[in-house]
Amino acid sequence: MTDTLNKENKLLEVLKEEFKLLSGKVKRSRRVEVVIENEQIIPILLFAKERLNYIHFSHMSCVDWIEEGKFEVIYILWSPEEKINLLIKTKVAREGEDLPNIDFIWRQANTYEREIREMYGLPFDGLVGREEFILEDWDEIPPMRRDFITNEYVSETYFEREGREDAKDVREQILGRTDEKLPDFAKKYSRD
Amino acid sequence: MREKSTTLYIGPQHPGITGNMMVKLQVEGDTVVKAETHVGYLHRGFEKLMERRNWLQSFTIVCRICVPEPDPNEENYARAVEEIEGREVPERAKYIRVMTLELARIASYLLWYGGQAGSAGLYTMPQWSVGDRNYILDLFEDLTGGRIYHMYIWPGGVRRDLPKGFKDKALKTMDYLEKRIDEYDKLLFENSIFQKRAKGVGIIDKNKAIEWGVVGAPLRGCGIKSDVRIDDPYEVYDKLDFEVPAMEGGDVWTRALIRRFEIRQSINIVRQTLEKMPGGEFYNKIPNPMKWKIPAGDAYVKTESARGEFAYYVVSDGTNKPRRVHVKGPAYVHGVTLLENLLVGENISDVSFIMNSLGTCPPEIER
Amino acid sequence: MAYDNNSQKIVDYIQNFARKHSLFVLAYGTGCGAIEIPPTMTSRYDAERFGIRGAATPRQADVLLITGYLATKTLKRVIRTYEQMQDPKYVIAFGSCTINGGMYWDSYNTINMLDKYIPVDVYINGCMPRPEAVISGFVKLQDEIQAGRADGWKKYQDNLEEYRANQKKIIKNWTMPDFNW
Amino acid sequence: MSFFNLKGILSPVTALKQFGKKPHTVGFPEVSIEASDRYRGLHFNDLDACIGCGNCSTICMNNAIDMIQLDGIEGEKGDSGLRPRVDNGRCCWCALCVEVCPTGSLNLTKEYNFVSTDASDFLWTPGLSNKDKKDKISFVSDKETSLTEYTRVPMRELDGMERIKSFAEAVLGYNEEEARREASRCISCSLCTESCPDHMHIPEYINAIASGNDADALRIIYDNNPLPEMCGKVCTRRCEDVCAISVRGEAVAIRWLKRYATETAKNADIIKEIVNPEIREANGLNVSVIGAGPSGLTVAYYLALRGYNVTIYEAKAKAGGMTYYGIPKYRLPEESLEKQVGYIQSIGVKINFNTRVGKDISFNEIYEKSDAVFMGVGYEKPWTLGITGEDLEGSLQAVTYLDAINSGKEINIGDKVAVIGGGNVAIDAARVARRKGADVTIVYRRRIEDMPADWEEIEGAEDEGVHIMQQGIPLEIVGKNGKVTGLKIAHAEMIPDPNGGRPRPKQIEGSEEILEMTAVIGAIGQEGDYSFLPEEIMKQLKIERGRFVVNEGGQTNLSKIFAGGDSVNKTADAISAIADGFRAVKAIDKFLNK
Amino acid sequence: MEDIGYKIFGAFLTTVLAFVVGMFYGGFRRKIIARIQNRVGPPVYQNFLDVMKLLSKKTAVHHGIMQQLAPLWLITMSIVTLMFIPVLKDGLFFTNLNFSGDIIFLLYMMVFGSLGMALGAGQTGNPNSAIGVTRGLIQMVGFEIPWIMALVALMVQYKTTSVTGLLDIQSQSGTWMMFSSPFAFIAALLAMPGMFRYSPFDIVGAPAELASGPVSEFGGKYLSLMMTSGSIFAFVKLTLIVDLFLGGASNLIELVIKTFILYMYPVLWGAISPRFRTEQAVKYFWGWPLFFGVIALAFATF
Repeated sequence: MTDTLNKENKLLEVLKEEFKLLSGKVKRSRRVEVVIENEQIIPILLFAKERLNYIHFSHMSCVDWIEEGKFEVIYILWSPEEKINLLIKTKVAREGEDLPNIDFIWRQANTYEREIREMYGLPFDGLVGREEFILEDWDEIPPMRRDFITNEYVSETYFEREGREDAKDVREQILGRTDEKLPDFAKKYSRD
Repeated sequence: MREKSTTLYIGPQHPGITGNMMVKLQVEGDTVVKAETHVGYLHRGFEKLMERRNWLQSFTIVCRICVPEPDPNEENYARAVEEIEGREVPERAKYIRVMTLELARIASYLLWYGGQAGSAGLYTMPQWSVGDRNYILDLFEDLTGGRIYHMYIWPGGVRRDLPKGFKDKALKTMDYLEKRIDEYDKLLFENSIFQKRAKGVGIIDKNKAIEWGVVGAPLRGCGIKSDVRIDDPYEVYDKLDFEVPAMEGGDVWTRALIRRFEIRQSINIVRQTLEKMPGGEFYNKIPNPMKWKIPAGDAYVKTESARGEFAYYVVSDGTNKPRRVHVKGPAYVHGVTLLENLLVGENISDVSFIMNSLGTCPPEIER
Repeated sequence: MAYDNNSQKIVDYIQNFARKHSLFVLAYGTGCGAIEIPPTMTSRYDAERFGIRGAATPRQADVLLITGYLATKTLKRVIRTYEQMQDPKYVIAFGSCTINGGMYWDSYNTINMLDKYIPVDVYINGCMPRPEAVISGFVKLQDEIQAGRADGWKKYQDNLEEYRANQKKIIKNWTMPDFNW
Repeated sequence: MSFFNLKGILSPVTALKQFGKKPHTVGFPEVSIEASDRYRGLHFNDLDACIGCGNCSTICMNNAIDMIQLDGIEGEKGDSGLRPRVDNGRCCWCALCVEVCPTGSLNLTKEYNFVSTDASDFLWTPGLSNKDKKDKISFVSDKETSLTEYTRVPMRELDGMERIKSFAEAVLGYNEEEARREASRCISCSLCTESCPDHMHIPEYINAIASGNDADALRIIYDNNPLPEMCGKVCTRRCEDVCAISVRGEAVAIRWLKRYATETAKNADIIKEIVNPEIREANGLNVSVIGAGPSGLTVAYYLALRGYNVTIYEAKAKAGGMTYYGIPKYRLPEESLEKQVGYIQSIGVKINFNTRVGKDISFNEIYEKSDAVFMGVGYEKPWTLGITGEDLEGSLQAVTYLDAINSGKEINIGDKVAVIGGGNVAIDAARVARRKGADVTIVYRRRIEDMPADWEEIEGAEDEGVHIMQQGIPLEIVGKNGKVTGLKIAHAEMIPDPNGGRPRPKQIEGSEEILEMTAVIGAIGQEGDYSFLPEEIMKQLKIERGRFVVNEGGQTNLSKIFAGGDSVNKTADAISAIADGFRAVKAIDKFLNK
Repeated sequence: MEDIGYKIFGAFLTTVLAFVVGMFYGGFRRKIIARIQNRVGPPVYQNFLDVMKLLSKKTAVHHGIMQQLAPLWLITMSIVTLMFIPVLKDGLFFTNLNFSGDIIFLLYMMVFGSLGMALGAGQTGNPNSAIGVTRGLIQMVGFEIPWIMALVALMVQYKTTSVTGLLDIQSQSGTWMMFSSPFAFIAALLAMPGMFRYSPFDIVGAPAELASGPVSEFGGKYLSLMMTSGSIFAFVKLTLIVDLFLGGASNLIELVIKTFILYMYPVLWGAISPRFRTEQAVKYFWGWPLFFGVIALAFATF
């Protein structure tokens, strides 16, 4: 397989030479992943677009790693010539930090950034555009953050049709019949 | 004509809108001077919901992201999960998947025929093509048990094998459709009024198209041969014989021609898959779904849907639930930045027309 | 209203007969169930033979189809649309989502019970309902109209306060004009 | 654009010929298309086949399925008595509930028309509300397509011929990967827990194993079973009989999983470190336990945890009772038991070995100095066959034989041995004799499928070359010079029981034959030996059919005396003994802390 | 006195006839298009039900007096126009009020209704209505020019400004005007679909573009009046063309056959055509129809 990953490895080398990558790997054919500090986002995107001809901005995504207190933002580029998807990942603190706006490089990035700003509350420096993109009159914490618990919000906001209160849990039903107690530490392994 | 600028809302309740969205237009006379896409009317928070559902439960929800053509979603999701987990898919399943995808493409194009002609006021076309689309849906029903939401392609393969007599029925339907598409051609593509309407409208600049994020038929309609099926082959597309068209023009008419060509190609691919389909297993069984964990990792997978490149970015943190599933439909770019830019300078008669030719599908913008 | 008068009965019968056989459906695809509306309306299932046809604007429409889940943003528009429609008007709710939230029961952006916000005359079950089921739903609505039971619009007038309270609970920025009859 | 596009005007006109065609519109409602054979319509549940495992309810991400009590459906072992009710206001017809239904009772039908003006109609019970729709079933899940894994991960064993060479443990146990895989088959329905006499927290510990947390599994297991490794190896596992998966496939290997979890702790110290039990402050109450069998050890362990001062009096040199002396070492190695007993001792239980009550110490002495006495004395005394020739040399009882072998003594049985009986003890004796080099035949009155022994044991015995003679009735042990030389048997035929019970063997006239044997081992049961009890206690204690009469807490009619194990229950297996012990613990605790 | 009685009764009968025929034509149109579209279609009396239902609806829209008057205006104009068209060549009831110069009057009246509608729609404040009205006026300018040219050609050629006059000429000569002045007929025929506003000239109501254009804000009783007026007006237009070019009709059956055949022409064209854009429609009308109009005029003059 190593022979067939030539162009992918070459791309990785070029990027390694040019930038201080935190890490980088060839995920599989046509997928190369690099991780980079967020100060270098604009340089690497410009480099990829202007010099390496990664002119198609495929995707931009955000993952909430709440345990680390970080958002991971992923920029995915595509080269129509090399036919490689380049995934550029960077991490940014959940609170207090922001990312540079890149919609001057690709105008459609504006849409992604607006969505991430709205759904994660991650600000982009210099982003222009309507604040409300998908939601309307939203005054909770941004919904895609993992600390937003959607079912709790739902149970206090919306109605639930009555008539289902008589539902029984199989485990409890059987426990009740056997007159046995489940220790607390075991409960997390019961099915929910 | 009045030169005063009027604000015109196309949608959300509007017969001309594709789905449930809104385009806010600034109009001078009949000409659009500014367009703004407003979405969020269909936002269900799929990606949030998937955080709460395990890997298999999420499989039933992804197809709901795009109604006209749910299968690319299922296929993408399944393939992403398989890629992270390293699960093998039997060859037969791959063929069945390709067949399903192509049937879905045909169904979607038939719906597009209706939408494109309907937005131009030719109401006979939707009656025909959407009516004939039911025959594809019948095939889906036989195959998957559902007309619209198939929930058929799942991680590890497909859910059920082909039913008895499916091949004959499918081939017969394909023959019928091919005949019908000739009739559609006469009604729609040879129609001088349609040609007048479609030519020179909604032109995408070829030089900027890739950079603007245009994908799928609109990009091929700019003369750029780009198709995930050949650029980043998945399933068994590399073993099938089909052509990807590319035509210069960039207007609604070229896009329509591309689709007209592709629907025939799809019929051809369906026939090929039915012929070449190997025997054997159709499903590499997953473990008990409630306890099925996927090792940590991420995958970016793409499918060529009828509207263009459909991509999934899936992240697993090693638990039985996805960390993040990010869906990018072609309409995400087509429906917002591209549409907003394309509409400027067009006649308001063509707003819905252009929207249909781009395949704007709001549920995949807001998910 | 008192229906002791025979002539009133006849008038009602004729009215209901006409209402029953002429249902203008507002072209508003509020949710994913809208994908089965084109097949229902087109040649294979041809809803027009039951007198069902599309209407472009709420003023002309009799039937509002809530095709599945309603995002809160759409709910606002749906209420506005519903109030713009002329009495008598009917609401047909599609799919599980309108009954008890369906598969989006835990989504922060979709309502769960449609009948808390606008009155519903007929529910069609399914996710999504097949065209046959949709037609059955219409037929059921026709029966209800003939029997004079499809009176959701009256319920809305009578219980406006309650509906309003529920609606305002979801729609934080209430900028709509008040309902005038 | 041409100046005058004639084709463009005329081509569409061809569309008008459609006017003459018959419309393809589907009639309504007279002619409606039948939904496809796989259509996912409304649910149908076969209420009789359903066991109420609730797996459908668990998989449903829409919370559409509730388990509810229905009139006329009572719970029993292997059936929770609950049945699914579907909220069609939630259902999305994904049919995952069908795919995971272990019994295949839940299906979808071709019915899809469900229209109502009342939203509350959509809460309905499949199978009850649509009783007549059974023939409309369309979307089903057979064993191939079901997401339930019906085949268990095979247990690696020594080869049969290899096994008989030594007393090495025959079953090798799961490795980690196998255990995770097997544990992940479990659907956590918890039907098994009711069937387990001890009501162990089976789904919880299996889930812990499946999620890779063996330590938690061990803690959960130790919550109500102090001898889990023993159970993991030799339990009669009624749990597996009622496993939801066993309806259509092989039950989850609950026993092997327990064994896996317990074997992760290599010695008593590690067990203590993992389980890390909370030992309450000593409360100054003394409890004496007679017999260090499973029930006795259970009582001792849990009472010790609760701060009691517990002393066990054991007549033999090793703890474990029947599990030590009655079970051959290839099934339950000595080290395993010692590890578990060592752990029990390590938390403060005192065991006086080689102290036979009634001989080395009087019952009254114990009775006087204790606040409560627990008797887990078991069934020591074997039943004899009751046929002539039993006094011959070479005619012995299985329990005696096993006891001797397990105590390290040798008994000469020659090279042709007949074992009479069909229970586990018989198989054990046969397999031990096989390991001692004898050619063994098991003689059983009924057919193999009627044998009460575990099928795995029977298979194992067959693998090892034990012959099983079914429908053979022993008539007489034939001997010469005071030694056994043969066994006279008669063949039998099975006649159905007119009362509906299991078929009974009936001797075929004239089918008698004499099998040449050097030894005959009887294994038809045991009884208790209560000679250690003083007479006045014997008089007062209620004993029926050789068993102590106790209340649900194991308390006899003498309030200070509790009893459990084989001498109380009828099931006569280790797990029941542990269950008795566990119940007695609670009762003693309550009794002494009024 | 008797004469007046006949006239009034005749006017009433004509209105009823126009209404019934127009409605049934609408029903047939829906049915025929449905069959072309491979489906069954609604019953032919569907339009009656629609109107009845709309009448039974409550109306709670108030945008202003003009909006409420517009439908009335529309139906009044339709009936007034109808009154001046001889439905049958001769006979007791259906000859109606005609006078010399009534063609010019008719040309005027036919535009008048739309203007009232335009005012009413303009008042609703709905931008779709406003744009629809604009489009309607532009389109009207489009088709009126060839149409007027065709009529002027007739008037010039036969030196009469009365429909009755033209009818008389046709029955005297025994040839229909469509043969005797073919260019005028072609011009009128090409312009006619514009009057019916079926595809490809449904740019006023164009659902996919303007919701339903001017009628966006009209529902219930207003809409029923509009539908009624539309039906009557369709009958008016058909009868007028039959009178002008197809030699009129001497009995009702002949009338129905002629008008129905004529009616099929815009209907069928509509079934297979997408919609023009506004400027394309105008371009169309000012192309071949205008060309034939000019020829007809030249033909008539010289």
